[in-house]
Amino acid sequence: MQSRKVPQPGWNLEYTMWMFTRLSGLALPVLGLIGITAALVMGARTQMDLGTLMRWTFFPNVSHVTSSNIPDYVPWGGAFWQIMQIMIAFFGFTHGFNGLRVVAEDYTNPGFWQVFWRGIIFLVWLFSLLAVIFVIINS
Amino acid sequence: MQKHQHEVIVVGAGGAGLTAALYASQHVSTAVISKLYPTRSHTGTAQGGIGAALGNTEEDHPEWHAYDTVKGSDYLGDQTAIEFMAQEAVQAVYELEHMGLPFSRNPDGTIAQRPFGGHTNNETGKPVRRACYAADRTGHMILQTLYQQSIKNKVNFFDEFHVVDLLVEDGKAAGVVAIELETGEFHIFHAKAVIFATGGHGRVWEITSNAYAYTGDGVAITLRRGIPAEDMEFFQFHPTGIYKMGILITEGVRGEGGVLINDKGERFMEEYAPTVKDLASRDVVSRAMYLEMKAGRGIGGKRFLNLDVTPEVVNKYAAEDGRTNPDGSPYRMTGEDIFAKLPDIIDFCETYIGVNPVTQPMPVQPTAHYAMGGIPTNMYGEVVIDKENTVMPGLYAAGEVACVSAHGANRLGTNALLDLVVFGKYSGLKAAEYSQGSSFIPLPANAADFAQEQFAQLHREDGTESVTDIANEMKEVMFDHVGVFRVEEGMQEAVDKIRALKERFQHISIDDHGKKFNTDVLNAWEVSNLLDLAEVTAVSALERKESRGAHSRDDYTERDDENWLKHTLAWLDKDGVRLEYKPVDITKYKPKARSY
Amino acid sequence: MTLDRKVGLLAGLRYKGGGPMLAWILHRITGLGMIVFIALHVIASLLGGDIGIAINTVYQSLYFQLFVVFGIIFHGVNGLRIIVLDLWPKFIEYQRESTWLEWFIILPVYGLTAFVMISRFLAGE
Amino acid sequence: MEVKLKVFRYNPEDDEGKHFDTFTLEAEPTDRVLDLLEQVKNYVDGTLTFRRSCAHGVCGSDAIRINGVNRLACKVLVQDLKSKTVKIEPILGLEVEKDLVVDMEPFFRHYKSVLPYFVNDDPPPMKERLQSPEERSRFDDTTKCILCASCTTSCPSFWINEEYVGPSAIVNAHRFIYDSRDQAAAERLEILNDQFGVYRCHTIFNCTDACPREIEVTKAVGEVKKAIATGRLE
Repeated sequence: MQSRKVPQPGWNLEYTMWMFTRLSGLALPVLGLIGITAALVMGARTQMDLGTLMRWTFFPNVSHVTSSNIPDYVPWGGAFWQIMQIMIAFFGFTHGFNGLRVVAEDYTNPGFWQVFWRGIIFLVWLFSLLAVIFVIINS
Repeated sequence: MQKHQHEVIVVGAGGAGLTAALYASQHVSTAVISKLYPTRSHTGTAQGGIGAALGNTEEDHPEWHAYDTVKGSDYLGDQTAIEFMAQEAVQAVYELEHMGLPFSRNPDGTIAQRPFGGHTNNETGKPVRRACYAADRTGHMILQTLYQQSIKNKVNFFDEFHVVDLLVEDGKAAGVVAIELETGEFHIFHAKAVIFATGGHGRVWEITSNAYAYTGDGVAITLRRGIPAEDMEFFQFHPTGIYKMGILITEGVRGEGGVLINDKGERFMEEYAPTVKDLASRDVVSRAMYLEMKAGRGIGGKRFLNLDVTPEVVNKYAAEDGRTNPDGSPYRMTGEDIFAKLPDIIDFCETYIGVNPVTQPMPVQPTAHYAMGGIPTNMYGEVVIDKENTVMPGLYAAGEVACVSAHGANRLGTNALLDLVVFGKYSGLKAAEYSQGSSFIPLPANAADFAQEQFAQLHREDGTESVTDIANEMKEVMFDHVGVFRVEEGMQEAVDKIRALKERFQHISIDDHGKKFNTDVLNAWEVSNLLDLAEVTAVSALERKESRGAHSRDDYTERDDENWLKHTLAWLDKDGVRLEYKPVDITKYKPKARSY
Repeated sequence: MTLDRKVGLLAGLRYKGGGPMLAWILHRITGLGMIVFIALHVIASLLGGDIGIAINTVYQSLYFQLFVVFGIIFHGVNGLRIIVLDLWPKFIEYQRESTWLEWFIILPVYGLTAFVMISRFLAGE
Repeated sequence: MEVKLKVFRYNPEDDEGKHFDTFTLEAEPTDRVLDLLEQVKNYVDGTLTFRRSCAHGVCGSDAIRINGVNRLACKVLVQDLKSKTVKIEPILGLEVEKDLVVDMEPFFRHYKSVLPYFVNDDPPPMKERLQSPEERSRFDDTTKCILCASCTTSCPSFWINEEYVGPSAIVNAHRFIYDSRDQAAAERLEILNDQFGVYRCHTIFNCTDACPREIEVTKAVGEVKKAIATGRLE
């Protein structure tokens, strides 16, 4: 049977975030996999304990290398890793805070409280993201 | 007391009620009052198909359909109405399709059709594919589709309002009285035209395929208002209900090649209907089953037979019959085919009796199924109140509650759904037309008194009799003595018993005296309806001294056209049932002996 | 008077929804858990000093870590299951099997990780 | 065999409030739970109130919670129950009117909100509109819905927010969206592409388990989500 085309409904927050949640959900493990593979290649296999490796995987920040036995931080602190960190932070935080929004909106109807919670969550999301980017750029 | 005013009031939201409402609402303000949510109506349980001579897979003509219906009715059906129904059938099915009804389809995209009992090619006498179906859920699809269209057309619904009385002023229908279940309050619905589409009364019998809600409210209400009931002795027993439970196994099972088998492993229908065998009309099959069981050939000597639709059996007998597909290839079924065509039947059997019809036979027995009789109407749904067919202004009836009579003494399978949409449509149109040319008749202030008195009586606190016991005793005596086979003494016993039960009913005791959702008192009121209908049925049956269609007597085994080719009209007076008779409308199909 | 439609948390949890409903509940709890964990981490590294160290001790404790690891593994695997089912709705027929399958992945992975973590903790690393 | 029936009771007209009554009954293994309720109503306590009509799972009147899950009382047999104590409660998330009877109005309101009817404004042909068996079977599953509310009232998203259209409404939208003869798929997708449309579905699957007609409810919702996302009806 042939598939039929239908005009797609217009943009809205729910649709966008639904798609984003799924795509970021896929992206996060992929990014993590890149992080862990690269770390192992760069010497983590012999120089890092499991906890540090995990920290690097989920957030490849050079500060996470300081507690390991790796002598040369330089390859761990480049622009590539900073972009990786920002991407992970962006996907992760947005995914997470959107999840929080979804939970909140399961319970609320359009009106003051929904706007209130959306506002709070948006502000916290924005603040956290900026804070993390600040940390990344300064480390 | 709340009052509502609509030009047309439809009582009942099954197939007939919704069709009537759809057509009436195109012209005038229409409201549907139903004691159930519309999609709970009993139309939804119809399975096999709706008959219409579309001729999608083989040659067929409305004239053949009309003749089969006349023959099926054992020549008691009114032939002008039958010809009208068969002619209208084709358009009715196309209209349903245009409303979105999801019929099963042939490979070329047309509506699929299957054979059904009593539908034949008039030239060869062989079964013809005339039943348009949607798997084995045709009634469900019709009900859903009509409800959907009612929503689209913004029909007014009063769901869970139980109509308990018809208001008559100056010999004209002027509205109804209903109880709102949620509050227990009486409401008066003032109307120019009232359409009754309340369905049948199978709950009079012990083993029945009918819903709990099928308590004959419509006929009981009109009887109490002095309107007669027609042909009440003709009540169809469907051959194949699940043993002991009565849940319907569609005739479509036999249409797809299933056969009835007795304890000796014989396909006994070969003997009773040599040409169409298992696809004879329902009265013939039920009677044959009764005779088999009476002769001790029920399975294990018990009162049931096997309905076998396993592929081996279907293919064996299809080969014996030389049955072919439309393209001429031999007819063969696989387990998957059966599953695709009868999914709900398989589900019922697995759920309730732990039998998988694809691999095992189903235990079946005849089950009370369909009221051929009811409120007398003409073919436009107008209620006629005497033997001269005088129309009662403003009152209409359609569906199982009505007796047009298109089904005569025995309804053919698939004609019930057809009846709903054809006569539902015309009663809706006629009611709208009538109400456009008339004005509201003023109602007296005490319009609800008659209904309120009945309920005050039920609520009396000094009774001792159990409603359940009375209902059960009625069901038992009716099933035993006014069932598939009937004799003088048994029916007399039933009449006496019902009268005694009605007397006892005057002293019932109910538990619930509250107002909100008082289903206890409403059930009791429904039992009072059933008792009235049981009495009318038993008396009508007792008087008819012949065997015709669903009315088979052991003491008068032959059809007697000389004395009994006539419709019974029964009035329920204070001192019992009064009977009169009116002639059958015969056009071109002269009565002759019936064989299948 | 009708009874309020409100379904309390307990009434909801008493509904016997089976594996997929449990997966949904855990997905929520683990998701919220990770937000808390990361929030603590970020706050700690922003604040630094004594409070930072205090927070660090909490989330670096073995017990907390055991929860976090479970949360990450469960949320990740269950999330992938949801994504697969969303992208290919035809697999939804096998939703029951999919919840079984995910536990077959989660339990060994988590068991192994937890074993490593506990044994290292006991070895005093 | 002996069965203990623990039934939720609430009568707005007495002072007892909500509570449970226990009835000990003699039952056949092949009895339906509905038969047990009828037995109580007919012989023990006529005030027990519940809806029922066809009694074989086609009309959808008697959706209740049996031992903690939504079922039709007429489709569960005594022999299928794991314990001989049966707990009967009204379905969740709708106001209880009396005993097991709930207010169905919000349920039907949501149903009506998704254009649950066939739309095709082209003049119809003289005969039927053609549709191949494959096109017909594409939406067969969702035509089976009997509007019993078992799915919608098993959904935690519906419990916590009455505004969610619920699985049943989406199933009925699906039935028309995937019907090759229908022309209003885009409008329905627009309606469901909403905070209270498909996005309150968190694939919890209670609905699929609860459906007495064995409709793949969550799958239907998933297909609608995908249709919104891709603009394709496959």
